[in-house]
Amino acid sequence: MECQISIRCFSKIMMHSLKYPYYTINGVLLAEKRTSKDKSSFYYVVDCIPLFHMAHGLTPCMEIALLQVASYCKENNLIIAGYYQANKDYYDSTPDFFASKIGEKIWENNNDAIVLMVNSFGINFSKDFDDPNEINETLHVYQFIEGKWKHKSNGSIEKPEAALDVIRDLVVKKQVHLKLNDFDNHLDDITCDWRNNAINQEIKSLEA
Amino acid sequence: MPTEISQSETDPSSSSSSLRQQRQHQPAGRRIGFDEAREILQKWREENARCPEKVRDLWIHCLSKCKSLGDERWLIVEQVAMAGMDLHDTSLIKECLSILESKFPKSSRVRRLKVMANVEMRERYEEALKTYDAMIKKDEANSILYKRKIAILIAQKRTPEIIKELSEYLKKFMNDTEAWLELCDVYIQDQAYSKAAFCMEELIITNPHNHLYHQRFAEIQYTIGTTESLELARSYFAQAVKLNPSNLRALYGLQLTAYTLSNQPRTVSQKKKENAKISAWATTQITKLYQESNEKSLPVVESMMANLQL
Amino acid sequence: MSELLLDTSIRAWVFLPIVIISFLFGILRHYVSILISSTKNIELHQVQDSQLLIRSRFLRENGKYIPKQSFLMRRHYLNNEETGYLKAGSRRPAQAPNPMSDPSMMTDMLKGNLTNVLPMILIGGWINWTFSGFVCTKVPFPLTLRFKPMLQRGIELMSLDASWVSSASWYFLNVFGLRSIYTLVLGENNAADQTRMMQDQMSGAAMAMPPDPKQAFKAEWEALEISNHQWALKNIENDFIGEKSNNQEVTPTS
Amino acid sequence: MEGNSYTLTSAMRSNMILLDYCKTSMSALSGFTAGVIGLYGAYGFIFYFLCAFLVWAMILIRMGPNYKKYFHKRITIFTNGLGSGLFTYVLFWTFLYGMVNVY
Repeated sequence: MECQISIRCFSKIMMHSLKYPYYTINGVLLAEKRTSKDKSSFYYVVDCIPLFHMAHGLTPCMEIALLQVASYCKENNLIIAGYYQANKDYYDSTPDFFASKIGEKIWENNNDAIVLMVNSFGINFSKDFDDPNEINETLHVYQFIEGKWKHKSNGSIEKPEAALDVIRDLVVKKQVHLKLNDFDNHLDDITCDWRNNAINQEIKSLEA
Repeated sequence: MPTEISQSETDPSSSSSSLRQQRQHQPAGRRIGFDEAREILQKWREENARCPEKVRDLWIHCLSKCKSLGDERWLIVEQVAMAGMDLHDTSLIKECLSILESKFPKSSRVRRLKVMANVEMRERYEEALKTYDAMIKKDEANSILYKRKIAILIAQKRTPEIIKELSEYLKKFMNDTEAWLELCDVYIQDQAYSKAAFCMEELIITNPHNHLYHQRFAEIQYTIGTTESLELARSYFAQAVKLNPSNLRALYGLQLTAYTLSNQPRTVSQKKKENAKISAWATTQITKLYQESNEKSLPVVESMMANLQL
Repeated sequence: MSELLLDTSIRAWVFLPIVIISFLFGILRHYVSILISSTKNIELHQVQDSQLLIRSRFLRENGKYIPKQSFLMRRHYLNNEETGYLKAGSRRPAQAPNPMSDPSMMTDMLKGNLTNVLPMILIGGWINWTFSGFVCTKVPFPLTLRFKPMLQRGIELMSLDASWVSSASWYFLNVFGLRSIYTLVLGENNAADQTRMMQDQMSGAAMAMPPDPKQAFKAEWEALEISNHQWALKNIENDFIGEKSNNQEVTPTS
Repeated sequence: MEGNSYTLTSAMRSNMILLDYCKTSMSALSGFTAGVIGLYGAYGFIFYFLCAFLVWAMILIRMGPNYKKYFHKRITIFTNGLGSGLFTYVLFWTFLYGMVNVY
């Protein structure tokens, strides 16, 4: 099954990992709800919710976050489409125990769910790429096959060139990534909103 | 004005409730004066904040030419050297190390920095370990050297060895909270939750007034998930809430734990009632907090709460 | 009030010089002591001992915040008869620090003497010799006769009021009184201290160890042995829901 | 602050050092004054404690109601270094008293 990641989702994941380069960060991927008749093998991830950068491996906050995201999804006609994580260790981009566990939990509700491992180590966004598809290599898609998460392919980002431009604009020029709020920020300071509406708007205007 | 000795969680300048300090962000695009730069760096040194780009900027733009720093200069240079290592900025590291070396030719602290820059950064870990071992032999009570060794093991992800070294280290330096915290993290990654809980207990003993320790302990107990540990988790979440009534994590935790406990099979109805009460109390507290400062998130929170009602 | 009138040249040639000499001398001594003081390596077992004692104290004071099981486990670890650390510590043969057997200790002692005691005696003696026999000043408060030998060193005059101060005593008064001025002038964490910190590592971990670790261990062992565990978090939730604690079985470990 | 705060030992130490500076300066200056105006006997000591109290009050006013941010207890600001300050005070008092009133 193909899965494509929107610019908005990708740039938010990147900003999250760049805001906390020394931590294991994670979040969930959101997709639009599909009717059961719709059997196309194409899977489009519209958005993501950045969740945590600390206390990796403990469940209570994760449960709360997932519950809240679930009710957010219900309101906006979205579903949780998967889970993403970027490990603390630069050389490691395989899902660890928790990634698999949380992935499984999501998979129980949505059999198309994927786990996306992110690793942007060594990629310099400020310089030009020979091949814009290179940024696809920052994402590794894992699918749940026969009780195990198996590496499927690199991610595929919708319009990689445009995505690159957006990230350059947001991260290199404006340093917006420092303003991205994840669920941890929200728990620390209740006024931080994990939906990041301002950033969503900004990405939208850049995309246009 | 004297320095503040206490950092409150409500203070926006230290809003992180992380147990460790994390990256600090200065508003960009503003000229920073000399004294201010110095103060910022000092603050980051004390908090162990890690924000190498800003340190480098401050150094290059404000402090590198300055001679009037007195003895603080050496500390700053060390800090900048560390930042340089974070950024793999070889010329910066070289500059800093040569300054330090000309001043303290025999210092073990400078030597350690050199090993970090020349051996560790090139990932020649075995060599670095050997060097540190040799240095430890000469200076047994130098805790930083042991920590470097452990850091190398962490970089190599040699979990069993990390645990072994850290325990050995903690036998020698029993009150090193940083090390207990690290060990706790390692155990959590290893899913050895009861051992992680032991580490957290140790931290609670050293500072029983830190609500974050209680909260983290409760989170670990919740993750273990047996009825007994859930009850412990509830108590410690409650303690965290008591110490800091606006600790959102602890409030959510309290609510979640009470909910889970009341849903346990074979619970006495009296206990069920009690848990329901606690859960309801936490819910009202959380709602109150949202009403006060983040009204627009309220609907989502409320619909989530509705799912968690009994 | 003062029936005695002093010659003003005493002020110019005795009184003031003593103040200036003792002040400058203190500063000189400070820098010399920095110059010759060696960076001291703390022994590992000292660090370990002091940390152990601190941890045990924490356990006694804050043990009520952890579950009973954990408290008992820790107490056992520190206190049990065979392998408990505190027990072992209090059984360890008391190693009286013998300065003769430890050359580094001897040099340290020597250096301490060199910078502190010796110069004091030397300068004191010199001042006593140079400015001997002068009545310098008068303390502005009445004193009993008992203070006479203290304040009027070098003058044996029975009839003199006790509040008059001789030159030698004036010097010692200066030595004591100027101590806190030095911290003001030289700074508490002045140049010397910070440089030393850079030279070796921060050894804040090694607190001052009591001279006899055996005694300290024994005292700590006893204190820990008799300490009870009262779980501080028992029925803590009831504070929120406003209920008197009547359900003991709710708390897991008690 | 409520319980939701923790203490930075380094900051506390630096506060104590600053306080020490204040105390020493205070005792030296008040000793100067007492000597110059020629206080004698008990008045001198009363003057010292008065000055110490004044400095204490001034620090408290400067800190305002949230003194707990800077020190644990209010009274330590007063008692800290009172004894060693007295030594300094007596020295300066005697010194100036001798300079002005004896000769």
